[in-house]
Amino acid sequence: MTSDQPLLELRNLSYSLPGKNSRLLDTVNFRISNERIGLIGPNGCGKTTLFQIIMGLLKASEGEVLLEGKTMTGEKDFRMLRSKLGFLFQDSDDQLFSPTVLEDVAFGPLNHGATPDEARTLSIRTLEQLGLNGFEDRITHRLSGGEKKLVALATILSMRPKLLLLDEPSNNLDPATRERLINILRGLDQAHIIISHDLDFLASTCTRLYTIQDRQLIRCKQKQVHSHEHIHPYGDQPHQHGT
Amino acid sequence: MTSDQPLLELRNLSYSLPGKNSRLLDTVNFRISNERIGLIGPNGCGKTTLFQIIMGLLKASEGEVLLEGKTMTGEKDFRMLRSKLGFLFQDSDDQLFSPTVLEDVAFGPLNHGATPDEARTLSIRTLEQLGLNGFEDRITHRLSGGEKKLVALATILSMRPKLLLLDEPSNNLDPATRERLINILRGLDQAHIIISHDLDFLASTCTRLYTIQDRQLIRCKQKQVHSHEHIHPYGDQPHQHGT
Amino acid sequence: MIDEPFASGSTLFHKRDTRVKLVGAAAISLVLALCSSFLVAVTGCIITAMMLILSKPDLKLVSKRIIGVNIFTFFIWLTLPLTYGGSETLTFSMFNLSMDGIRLAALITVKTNGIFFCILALLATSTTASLGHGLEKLGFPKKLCFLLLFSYRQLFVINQEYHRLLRAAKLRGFSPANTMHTYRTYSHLFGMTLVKSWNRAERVHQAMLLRGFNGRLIPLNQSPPGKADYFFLIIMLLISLFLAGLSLFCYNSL
Amino acid sequence: MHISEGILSAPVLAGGAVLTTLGTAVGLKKLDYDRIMTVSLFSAAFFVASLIHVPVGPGSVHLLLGGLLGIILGWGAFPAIVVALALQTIFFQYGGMIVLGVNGFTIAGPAVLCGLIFRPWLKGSRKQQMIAGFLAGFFAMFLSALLIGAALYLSDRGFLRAAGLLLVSHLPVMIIEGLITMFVVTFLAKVQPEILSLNN
Ligand SMILES: Nc1ncnc2c1ncn2[C@@H]1O[C@H](COP(=O)(O)OP(=O)(O)OP(=O)(O)O)[C@@H](O)[C@H]1O
Ligand SMILES: Nc1ncnc2c1ncn2[C@@H]1O[C@H](COP(=O)(O)OP(=O)(O)OP(=O)(O)O)[C@@H](O)[C@H]1O
Ligand SMILES: [Mg+2]
Ligand SMILES: [Mg+2]
Repeated sequence: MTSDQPLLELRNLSYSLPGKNSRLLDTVNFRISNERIGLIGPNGCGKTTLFQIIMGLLKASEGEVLLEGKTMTGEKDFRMLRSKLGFLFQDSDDQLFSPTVLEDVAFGPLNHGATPDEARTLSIRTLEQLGLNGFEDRITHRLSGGEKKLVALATILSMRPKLLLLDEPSNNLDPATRERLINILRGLDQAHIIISHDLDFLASTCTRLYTIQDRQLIRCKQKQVHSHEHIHPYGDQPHQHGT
Repeated sequence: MTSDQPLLELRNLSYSLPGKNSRLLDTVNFRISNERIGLIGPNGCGKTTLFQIIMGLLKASEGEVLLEGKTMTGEKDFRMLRSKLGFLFQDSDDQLFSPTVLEDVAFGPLNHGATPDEARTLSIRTLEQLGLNGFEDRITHRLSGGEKKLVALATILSMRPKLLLLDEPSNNLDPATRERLINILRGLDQAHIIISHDLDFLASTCTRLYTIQDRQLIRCKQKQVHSHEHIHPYGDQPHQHGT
Repeated sequence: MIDEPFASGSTLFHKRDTRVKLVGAAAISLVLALCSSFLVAVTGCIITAMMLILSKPDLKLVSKRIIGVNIFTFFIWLTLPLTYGGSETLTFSMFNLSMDGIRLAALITVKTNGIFFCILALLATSTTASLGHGLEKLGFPKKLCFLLLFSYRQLFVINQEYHRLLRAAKLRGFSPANTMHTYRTYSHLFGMTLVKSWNRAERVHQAMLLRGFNGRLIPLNQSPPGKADYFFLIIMLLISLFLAGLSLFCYNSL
Repeated sequence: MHISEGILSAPVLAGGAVLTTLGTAVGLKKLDYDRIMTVSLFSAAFFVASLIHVPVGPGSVHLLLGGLLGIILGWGAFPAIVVALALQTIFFQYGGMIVLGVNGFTIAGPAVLCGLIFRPWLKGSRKQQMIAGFLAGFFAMFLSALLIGAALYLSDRGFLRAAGLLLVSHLPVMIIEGLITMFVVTFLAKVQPEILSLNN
């Protein structure tokens, strides 16, 4: 692997929703090696769709996904890709399907050939890394929303991915868990792409921002000072401005 | 009903989460007659919980809910209250369950004793009022997120409520639908309370703002100019600041 | 709500390996289910009741569950004395009650409740998750065990989804009655729950694919049963043997 | 509709266990791992349905919806129902371990049979779909009650009249099952026909 070969590359990627003519994504080009990237954009602009295409869950109408310089073609390629990229879903209930936490975290390593003992050790270590000591035998469905999110992250980290794709990880987290997640993400070695509407969260965890505009993935200008000024009270309450 | 009797009143309302000692809401007092009120506050502060208490879905640990001066005590009282207050859920998927739009919108009137013909006429009129002409026979489940939100609003408006409780109605709406919703809300006669993180949305649809602070419902000082200034790009993208 | 209220605790029943408890429960249930003498049924029932007490359950909950379990027994008490027939009868004003019917209903009641106590003491003291794994280790088909474990995990999600929809219907003035509207509404609520389950299944399957699932489910190892577990198993088997022996003795002396 | 533990005779219990084992084996064999999540979720949904009270006359009944599951899952309904029954035993102690064989067969057997018989009708008009739904719901329940009666009768001839009473008293429930199955089937056909595999 030459040094200028990105970990992941998208080349002229286009995607149309099934049954629609207009494109959701149009000739997207993108590369990432070890950056920490934030992805922001209005609802329905295709952020989640982009992640699904990268993971091979949706098929691009045109263009290519390249991992370490190699074009992914069939299901077999994507299976290999999936062992190197971790995708955190928007809804943790979709991602956690085993009855206990340990089984869920060990599921990935087991499928990738770890022995049950290795998988167990690796999973316990991953849980500890996220401050989830003693969670092994907890029943998944009884966890709180924030705990579920962290366990879902553990199920991905236990596969030792090289790149993380996180879909709105800070959604519906209480302030304390959100803070904890920020610290965890800052402490990880992996590159990541984070979809979020929460700019402060992105500012604390990413070094570059992208957005989807006019069906294109666009790099945002860096460090552009921006200020809202509006007549409203309790401006220190967290809030959001519409488009 | 004397003129100084509010439509809805909360008296010394307190609420603790089941199994926890600390209170989420503590001696909340509030009255509304025909105002348009916005409610803002950080995630998990108890906004949705407050709505659920008002609708009798959760039971307050202490205090009273009064409708038109009458204290609501049993399930029977709250059933009456529910015919006068409309509650729009945060997630429209939890609210819509009929196969077609018309059936969903007609469901409330039918339960309240309208004949099928009356219910149909009323529902079609409500749909027209929201600009959803021709949506009658669409399959609810297959609507887009924004359309679902508007239909969910229609299912409530068709019951001719006196007060609307809207839980994050502008969430996950694309800009055009959001604009349309603002116009719809401005055109309605009813009083309403809107939970939102989107201050611009609240500014366009409400005349007063409240927040939950230190477990209390507090009126925000009016028209307090506030400005954020942060170093981040694409500040014109919709975004949200965490707590 | 669905819950596992008896599974948390730290009595000797909670601490035992689920495999051992499954085998013990099956053995005792089998002997009790097949016995036909009052002596055995009552002895068994007393033993299982003592087991239940040792597992320190919430007695209020137990009494609630007893009602549920005895609905069928209630039906039998309602019908058998009147319909069973036989030569001996007990005449109550206008009714002729069959003595055989009453005897059978009483026997069934003792047996049903004895087995209920046994299940409560042995199975309800484990979480469903560990029971599923126990079954797998005991050689039940893997697919079936995973089906059990996955259903168990999804149960709560689906139940919640259904109840959120039901709540929406109630907020719009729905109150159940004997009408077509009611049946249609329940169908729509449940139909929508099925639709959501189906779509969720797709997403969960994707989640499995993303973690390298390729059509083979690999279980994690469980620690093997310890000495105390084997000792416990022997006691359970001895109880079953004792009851079986008593059963044979009663049968022969008839 | 469960038979509780401690009522049936040894041959009947053994027969039920054998039949359920066979049915489950066939169901599992036809079930590949790609569909295991779908079947799991429907098994869970079947469990949830059994908690739904629907008013009938002055009282209320629990739904069973075996016919519906048979229509949707075919042979897959067999393991799905057995699993749901096992979960009920664990959660509520309804039924039991030994009688699970009989309970499994009395519910899953008719479910699969009705599914196989009425499923082809769903390809027809809306009216045919409604009729197929009603009949599947009605007959699955009817056959279940019949099998339960048979299990009782075979265990002890003295149960004959009680079994008859059981069958008759469940007639209204069968009609409700039929109606609900009918409405759910038409709902699915309209909203997400893929579930009934009507689209491929
Ligand atoms: N299965 C589908 N069938 C048809 N349209 C779909 C489907 N899934 C998504 N869409 C549409 O595709 C568009 C992009 O969806 P996507 O989920 O990628 O948006 P997003 O940027 O992630 O939005 P959000 O911020 O709300 O998560 C949306 O307009 C959505 O309505
Ligand atoms: N069923 C529950 N059991 C335990 N805790 C709960 C439950 N439902 C909500 N909570 C907790 O209650 C608190 C208040 O929740 P609520 O949904 O009212 O917040 P909110 O202000 O609406 O937040 P958001 O802006 O995220 O919608 C949260 O901390 C939440 O975690
Ligand atoms: Mg998304
Ligand atoms: Mg809320």
